[in-house]
Amino acid sequence: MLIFEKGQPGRFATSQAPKASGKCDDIPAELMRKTPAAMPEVSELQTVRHFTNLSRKNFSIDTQFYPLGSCTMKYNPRGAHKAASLPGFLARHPLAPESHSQGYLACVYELQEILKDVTGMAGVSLCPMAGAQGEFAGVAMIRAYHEARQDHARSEIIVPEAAHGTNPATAVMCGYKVVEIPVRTDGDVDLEALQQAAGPQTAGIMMTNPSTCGVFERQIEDISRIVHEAGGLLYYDGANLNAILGKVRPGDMGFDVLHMNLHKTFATPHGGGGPGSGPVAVGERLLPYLPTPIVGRSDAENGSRYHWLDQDDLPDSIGRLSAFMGNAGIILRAYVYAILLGREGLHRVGEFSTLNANYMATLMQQAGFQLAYPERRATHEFIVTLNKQAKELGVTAMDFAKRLLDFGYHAPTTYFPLLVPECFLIEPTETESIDELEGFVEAMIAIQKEAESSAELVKGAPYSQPVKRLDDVKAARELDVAYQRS
Amino acid sequence: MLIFEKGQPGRFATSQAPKASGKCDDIPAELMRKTPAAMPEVSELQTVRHFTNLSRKNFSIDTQFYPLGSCTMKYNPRGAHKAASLPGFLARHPLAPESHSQGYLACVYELQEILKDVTGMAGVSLCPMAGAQGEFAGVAMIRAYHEARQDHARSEIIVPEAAHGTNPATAVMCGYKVVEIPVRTDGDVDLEALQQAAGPQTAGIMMTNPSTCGVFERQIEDISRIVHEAGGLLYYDGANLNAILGKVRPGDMGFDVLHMNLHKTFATPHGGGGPGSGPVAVGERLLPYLPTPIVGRSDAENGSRYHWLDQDDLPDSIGRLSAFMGNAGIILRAYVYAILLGREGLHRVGEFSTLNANYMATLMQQAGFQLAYPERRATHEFIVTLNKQAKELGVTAMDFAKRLLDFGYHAPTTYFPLLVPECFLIEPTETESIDELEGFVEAMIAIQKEAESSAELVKGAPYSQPVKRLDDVKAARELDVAYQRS
Amino acid sequence: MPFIPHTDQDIQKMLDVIGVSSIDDLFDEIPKHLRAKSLDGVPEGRSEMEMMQLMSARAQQDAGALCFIGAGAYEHHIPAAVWDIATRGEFMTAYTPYQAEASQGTLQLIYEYQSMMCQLTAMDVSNASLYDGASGLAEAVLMAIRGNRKSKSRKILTAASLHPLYEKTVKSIVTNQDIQLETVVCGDDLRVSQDALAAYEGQDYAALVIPQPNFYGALEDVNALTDWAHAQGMLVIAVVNPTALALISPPGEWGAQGADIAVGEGQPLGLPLASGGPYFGFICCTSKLVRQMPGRIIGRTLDMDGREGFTLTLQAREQHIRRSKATSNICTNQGLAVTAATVYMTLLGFEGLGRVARACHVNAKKLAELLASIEGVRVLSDAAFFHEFVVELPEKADLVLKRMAQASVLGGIALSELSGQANPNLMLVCVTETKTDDDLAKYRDALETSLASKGDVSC
Amino acid sequence: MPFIPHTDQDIQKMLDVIGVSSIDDLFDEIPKHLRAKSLDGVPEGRSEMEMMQLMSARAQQDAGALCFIGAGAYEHHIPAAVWDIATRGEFMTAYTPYQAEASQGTLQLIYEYQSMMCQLTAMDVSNASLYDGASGLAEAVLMAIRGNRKSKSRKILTAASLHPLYEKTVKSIVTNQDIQLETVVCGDDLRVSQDALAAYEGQDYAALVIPQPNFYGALEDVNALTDWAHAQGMLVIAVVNPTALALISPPGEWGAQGADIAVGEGQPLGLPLASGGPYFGFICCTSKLVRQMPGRIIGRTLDMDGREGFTLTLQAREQHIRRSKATSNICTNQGLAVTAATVYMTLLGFEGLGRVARACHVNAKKLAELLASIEGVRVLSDAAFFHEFVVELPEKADLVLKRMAQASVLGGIALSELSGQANPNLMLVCVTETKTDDDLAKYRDALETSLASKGDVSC
Ligand SMILES: Cc1ncc(COP(=O)(O)O)c(C=O)c1O
Ligand SMILES: Cc1ncc(COP(=O)(O)O)c(C=O)c1O
Repeated sequence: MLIFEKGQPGRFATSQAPKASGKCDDIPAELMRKTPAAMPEVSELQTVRHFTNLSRKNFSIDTQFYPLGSCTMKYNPRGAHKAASLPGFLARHPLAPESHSQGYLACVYELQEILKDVTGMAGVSLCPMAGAQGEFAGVAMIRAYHEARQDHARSEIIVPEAAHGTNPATAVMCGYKVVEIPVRTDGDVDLEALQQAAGPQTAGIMMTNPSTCGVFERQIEDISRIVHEAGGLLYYDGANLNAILGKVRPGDMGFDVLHMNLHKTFATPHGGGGPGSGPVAVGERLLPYLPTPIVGRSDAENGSRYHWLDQDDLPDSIGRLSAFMGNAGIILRAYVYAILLGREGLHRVGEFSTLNANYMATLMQQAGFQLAYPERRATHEFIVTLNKQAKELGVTAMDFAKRLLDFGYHAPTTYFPLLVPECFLIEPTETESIDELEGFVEAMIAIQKEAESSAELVKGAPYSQPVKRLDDVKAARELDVAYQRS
Repeated sequence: MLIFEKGQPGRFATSQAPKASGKCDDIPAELMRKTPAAMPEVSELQTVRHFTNLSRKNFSIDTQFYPLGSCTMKYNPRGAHKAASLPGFLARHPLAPESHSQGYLACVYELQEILKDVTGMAGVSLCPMAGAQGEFAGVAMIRAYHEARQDHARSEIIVPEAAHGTNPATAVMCGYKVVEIPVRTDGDVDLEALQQAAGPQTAGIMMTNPSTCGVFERQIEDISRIVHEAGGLLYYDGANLNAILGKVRPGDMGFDVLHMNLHKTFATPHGGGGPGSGPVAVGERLLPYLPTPIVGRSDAENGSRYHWLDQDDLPDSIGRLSAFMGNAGIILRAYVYAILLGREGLHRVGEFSTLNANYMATLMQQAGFQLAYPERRATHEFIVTLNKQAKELGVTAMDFAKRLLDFGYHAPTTYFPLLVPECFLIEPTETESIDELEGFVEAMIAIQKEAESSAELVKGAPYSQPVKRLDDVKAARELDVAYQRS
Repeated sequence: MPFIPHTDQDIQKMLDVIGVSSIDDLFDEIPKHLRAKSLDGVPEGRSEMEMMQLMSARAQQDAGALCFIGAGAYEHHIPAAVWDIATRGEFMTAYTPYQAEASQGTLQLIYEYQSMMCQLTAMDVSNASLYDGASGLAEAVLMAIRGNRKSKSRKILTAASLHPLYEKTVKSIVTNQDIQLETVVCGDDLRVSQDALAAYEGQDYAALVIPQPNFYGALEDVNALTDWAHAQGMLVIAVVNPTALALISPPGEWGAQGADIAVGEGQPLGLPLASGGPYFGFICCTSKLVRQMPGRIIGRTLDMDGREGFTLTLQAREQHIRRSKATSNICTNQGLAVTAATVYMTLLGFEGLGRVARACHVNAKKLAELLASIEGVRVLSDAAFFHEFVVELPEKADLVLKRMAQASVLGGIALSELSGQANPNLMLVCVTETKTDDDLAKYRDALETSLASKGDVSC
Repeated sequence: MPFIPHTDQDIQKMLDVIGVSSIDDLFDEIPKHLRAKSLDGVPEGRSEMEMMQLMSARAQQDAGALCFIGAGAYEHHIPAAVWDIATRGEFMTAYTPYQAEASQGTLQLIYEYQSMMCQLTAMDVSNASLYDGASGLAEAVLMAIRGNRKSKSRKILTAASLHPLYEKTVKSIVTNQDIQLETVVCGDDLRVSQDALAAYEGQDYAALVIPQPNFYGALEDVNALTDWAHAQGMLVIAVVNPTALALISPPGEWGAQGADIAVGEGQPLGLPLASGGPYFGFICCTSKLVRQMPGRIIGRTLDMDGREGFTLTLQAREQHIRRSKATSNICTNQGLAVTAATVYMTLLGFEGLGRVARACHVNAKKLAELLASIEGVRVLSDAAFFHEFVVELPEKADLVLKRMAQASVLGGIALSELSGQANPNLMLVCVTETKTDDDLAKYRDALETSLASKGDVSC
């Protein structure tokens, strides 16, 4: 039942509003609201009960193993949430004077420094509010760089076909044409195709490494050479940084600019879809273009002071990406995560996420599942293709995914990357224990058996959720996206 | 699966402990622990996931209507929890000097004053940590009073048979003999029996009003007279204060001493079994005996200051009931609740809890259910007897209770009070809306139909819970009360 | 190892199964010389206790002042229930509801959120959120460019009374697609000048951007502006404060036809100031424009048994399906902030929101009157305002504000710092329902004292 | 109406159905003259916002000092996850698990709690909690009186090193049943004097109460004491600090047979100091005594389908079944506190608890050494101590402590204030793992300064 269908006219949580106060008759009548909005009319208890019960209809990291590939659904330390929720942080106005901001600014500054070190880059801006906005900032900086050099002919961004959808979408938002290049059957980029695609029209290439195929792009140095020789820059989509954190640095691989998904690699909760944070890091060449504001430090006798660096300080900046400074609270959480792990802990992130993925991949393979890149090492994630099951048993990746829910596991990412048919992109993350990994594989084996003996059972799944499979076609055709009070 | 059965030897949430630190070899070896305790060995994520999932197996006010009679399961304002959890309150040591306690002491003092006014009594001590400890304090004060007057012959406490089990148990803990007197079929106490029971051996009577029969004891003034004439004192079990809050005051009814259940009437969460808080309030006669510590105020030019009153200030006090001062955090929550509602809001508690109960009682009666006291007004709760259903259909109150769970309602209190067979004691509380009340009655009607057409269905309930009916006999016979690592 | 559960036995077992002798072997596809050295720039790990000690001290540094700054982020009372619920693990640690059946909680909540935003703005459709108000406006501009069938223009007209940081943000984002913003100047009443507007009569712009209340807190004559724009074939993009909408006319009812797109900053709906985020941008539009909408949209549908349920819909607008042809590149949005806002709006209802709005307005008027009584201080509020107003001081606003800050009153912002305002003596002040009469008196005192003690401050 | 959802229509409909014309009619069985007047002693209602403003100010008044007070309540790091989980609505707003099938969460948790406490104390059985450590000891005394088959005595022997507030609490509770406490004095090492004990040889007492660590922080020779008591036919009641049990010998392993009952304050296991509560009392015993156990006990059993489940068991000990013959009157216990403690113990495990205990001990020793280096200050720690120790000052402890408090260091408690200690110059100091080396240095400085600036303080 919708919250709108509960309650009675006139009901609301009276404790939460000021008592009816003075007149507002100084506002001209024609600017006043005439028709009341048909908002919910419920009590505080009804509100709490409704949303508590709604929450119970969700899978989440806190309740289930959630191996959603490319999403890094790892444990979100509760301490990070607590620290970021300290009253002093919550009450700080984004435009508060620097005299009343030193605590917050210190955290921001230090996170900038940590991210520089972790990525091997020269500068960082924490402004972007998610990965996609980080991509936008990165490609906009590439554009600004070329334009500053009067290199106006560069109109294309190269993107491997395995790329996440945000990559091509971003290139277009920055005014570029997208040129897709194929990926070979071993998961690495087709170098010849790249060589052909690269040229004086090339502004740059957007890559993920490890790629969304779950393998490390071994030719990264060649790619770097080819694109740089063509005069383009290399953009690193850091969504998969978890795989290599502390092991390889994008800057050392030759990338000129990258974004990180703090909500993935730095373990801030995904919140049912967000918020995230997508800082960008750049090499020397792109330093002048970083989005603002950034935090600077000046060291004086009586200690360090932190201050904002704005458009005045960075006149060539691509500018602002939000009214204030991005998702400050997520930045705090990421900072806390980084200082909890420290240099020795960050190293282990890449190691153990890789160990977990390779262990699972091995178990899956031993159980007879087909890996998409069986001859390759898994990185922090790996791909299983259920193409055989789909063809021979009529049981698709979608069916396996839904049936997994009945076994208490969230499904991996399905049907992405697009180039592998009937695929599962499985990312266990380093915070899951061996017990969970084995439990998941056992569930897959059990479902495989069901698929062989009673395919219909699997195709009808899930059975244990609040609803059965939903009619997506109806949802799109008979669009119902807002409740209408009748 | 038990938390002990998850995990692996050596695993724990490393972020939560100090790094391994210095030696402790100054402690004699024979005092050191030799065998490690077999505690859980899990990660932080496993801990969070285990207990989050455990919580999801509970019914609660936040998720369901929970009309447990005599328990006042009403909405627990989240604001009260937030205020009591302010860092300044959480960090205060119970023995902190008064210079660092004025904020906390002010709240305690003001709650004492509010409770005095609400009960019509002369003094309050917030020490008792639950209703039963409040009863203990109250009866101990009665005893102290008689002893101070050298009235040593008084060895009995009178208790109506409808009384809560804590009443007779408390009397015994205070060294008294319990004399039970019957309740008439109209729910009021049998006055003649009382007259006979009362005498020079009577220390006092313990009463709940409204009684646990869900009716207001109309003869309260006669009872007061009879007991007082016999030289006894009147103890008011305030567990049902919610019914009359702001409408009738125990002090005005003739009671000499009472306890309140702050976790009920003052809406602090019940926490799966506690903590509660059971302050005692007394008339003039018992003032010297209040348990310590209490908070006093001294008014000076530069404002009021609050201070502790301890055994030194109250030499005849029955003493301490806990190492410090009771459940401080619950006291804060109750204080917040009281100031949120204020004088106008406290009045309404009694009114609307009574309105809700009477509405439900009427609906139930109209639907053909048998009220235990059909000729009486319901108070904040009322009793339905399912004796007919038990006899004619073989479907007991227990069966109805279990089946209600399948309908998404927590069962009312069952089989209490003991004098009404197959009874449901139903207390909706004032914070539930008409929608919930009607939904519950509809569920009862539906179950009644099931009982008539397919009794076995009802007797097999519940079906929707994590477990079916549990074997209590086995639990007691083959006692398994702690996990043994095998 | 913090948050990594592996015991030595676990590791050995896993390596054995994989068939390698060390974890490092798993990285053997990576060229050796690319391997990272130790991360010297990162401090040593801390326990949660040590971390909390550090963070508490930092948070304490910034705490304690009375804040009258608004300018796009507003201090409101946030009911305790709001974040208690939003931070339940099931909401906080889930992700985008890709598996609808296992995400009905999030999905239904967003559907309810969309419904509430449609009600509040009187528009037909809402999405599931954008990053913030400013970037939301950029998306609205892109929508308008794509969606205005009558115009091929890549130009947008905006009021000079638009929040300057919104204008900057929109520019950083849309100029990459060769879209230009032009600005209609304001009159002395700090609202769009009708005269200036007349100059644009008959020109081709895709849309007119109307802020309400505007950056200076003043209420624009939205009906006239909307009708004017529609007459020119422009779409109307309303930039609104959601709290104010419980009091003043919603975009869907502006002028004869209503605005076409409504966007704004969702922060006032239950989100803490929190240094600027996470907030969320809301965006609503007419049904006509739904296919131009960026970001996620939740639809109501039925399951195989005919039971009601919720799912992502119209995904063909989105990057994960349409890639380079998507309406936007947005993927992760501001889900948890929306969760909080939905609980907030539910608790308050329309009546409660209206009370908040009226209390803000009444409080702001009170302070304006108090300040006007100080010699040399002038309140520039010819037009009606909501909860913010502009004050002219007898000296430079930034200096006055610095002195007030030393007395723990953050009195507002100096307009010259944020916007191109030439007059350095102007400041923008905000008052919400959180301020008591004592607080207002304290403000007045601090200002008076600050004005009395002329002279610079160091900091 | 705060928290009351009734609209006027709701009320009218309900009154119509009931058949009365006003709510007041529902109170017509109550004699008119008994009706309450208005509650003048209660302030007017506040909104949640106003309430939070008041309470924040009050909380702030008490905040900010560095605290070295122990004496039964100990500051430890509490992992953020502990209360995040414990305050989930499903735990916090449920009640006693009377409907087992709908309360498996609480029930399994308590079973796990019982198991952990049995492990930690090395005892057989634990209940689901008592109010606090002190009242828990009173229940233990009553258990011992009932449970000692060899003795008919209503007397109990306790160590003078027992926490004085525990002794007082026990007395308030058990003397009503004509039970007497007698005290064995301490030696110079602040532990039970073996000589004094010898005097009780051969006398009839139901039990001996042994605190470990004792009130002064010192470690008693528990093995010898236990064996002695058992030889006399007394039961042994251990009063223990649960944190310490990760380091020192658990009651179940004291002497040849182990203690019979172990009780203590659960607060160190994840509960904030919070002005003294809610905390919880834990109580464990040997299987022999299980039927004397007060309060709830959860048992593991099977359901109709043979699935494992949890339920209240041995209820025939409890007041709601046995009424006047119950083992105690306890009903509501400290459920939520136990929930938090269970999460705490799970996170730390035995290894983590041990590290906490060792860090406390090491820190305490450090401070003791620092203080011993101040002239005129003497640390009275002949015996090994855990994380508390007694210091003799060159002047009255309460004055010194007041001066330290003014410098925001709460340095401990003056022994003369709490116990009958005749020497007014003694204070009891506690150091836990929460204190950094800086904190310890700050303590030393504050003490030194305080001693230097003799003279009274007003407050
Ligand atoms: C490979 C890849 N790139 C980019 C993104 C976009 O990041 P965000 O969702 O934070 O915008 C994602 C995340 O979904 C991703 O997996
Ligand atoms: C009538 C009555 N009296 C006394 C009590 C005991 O209160 P508590 O559980 O707080 O000890 C209760 C509560 O269960 C009760 O309902």
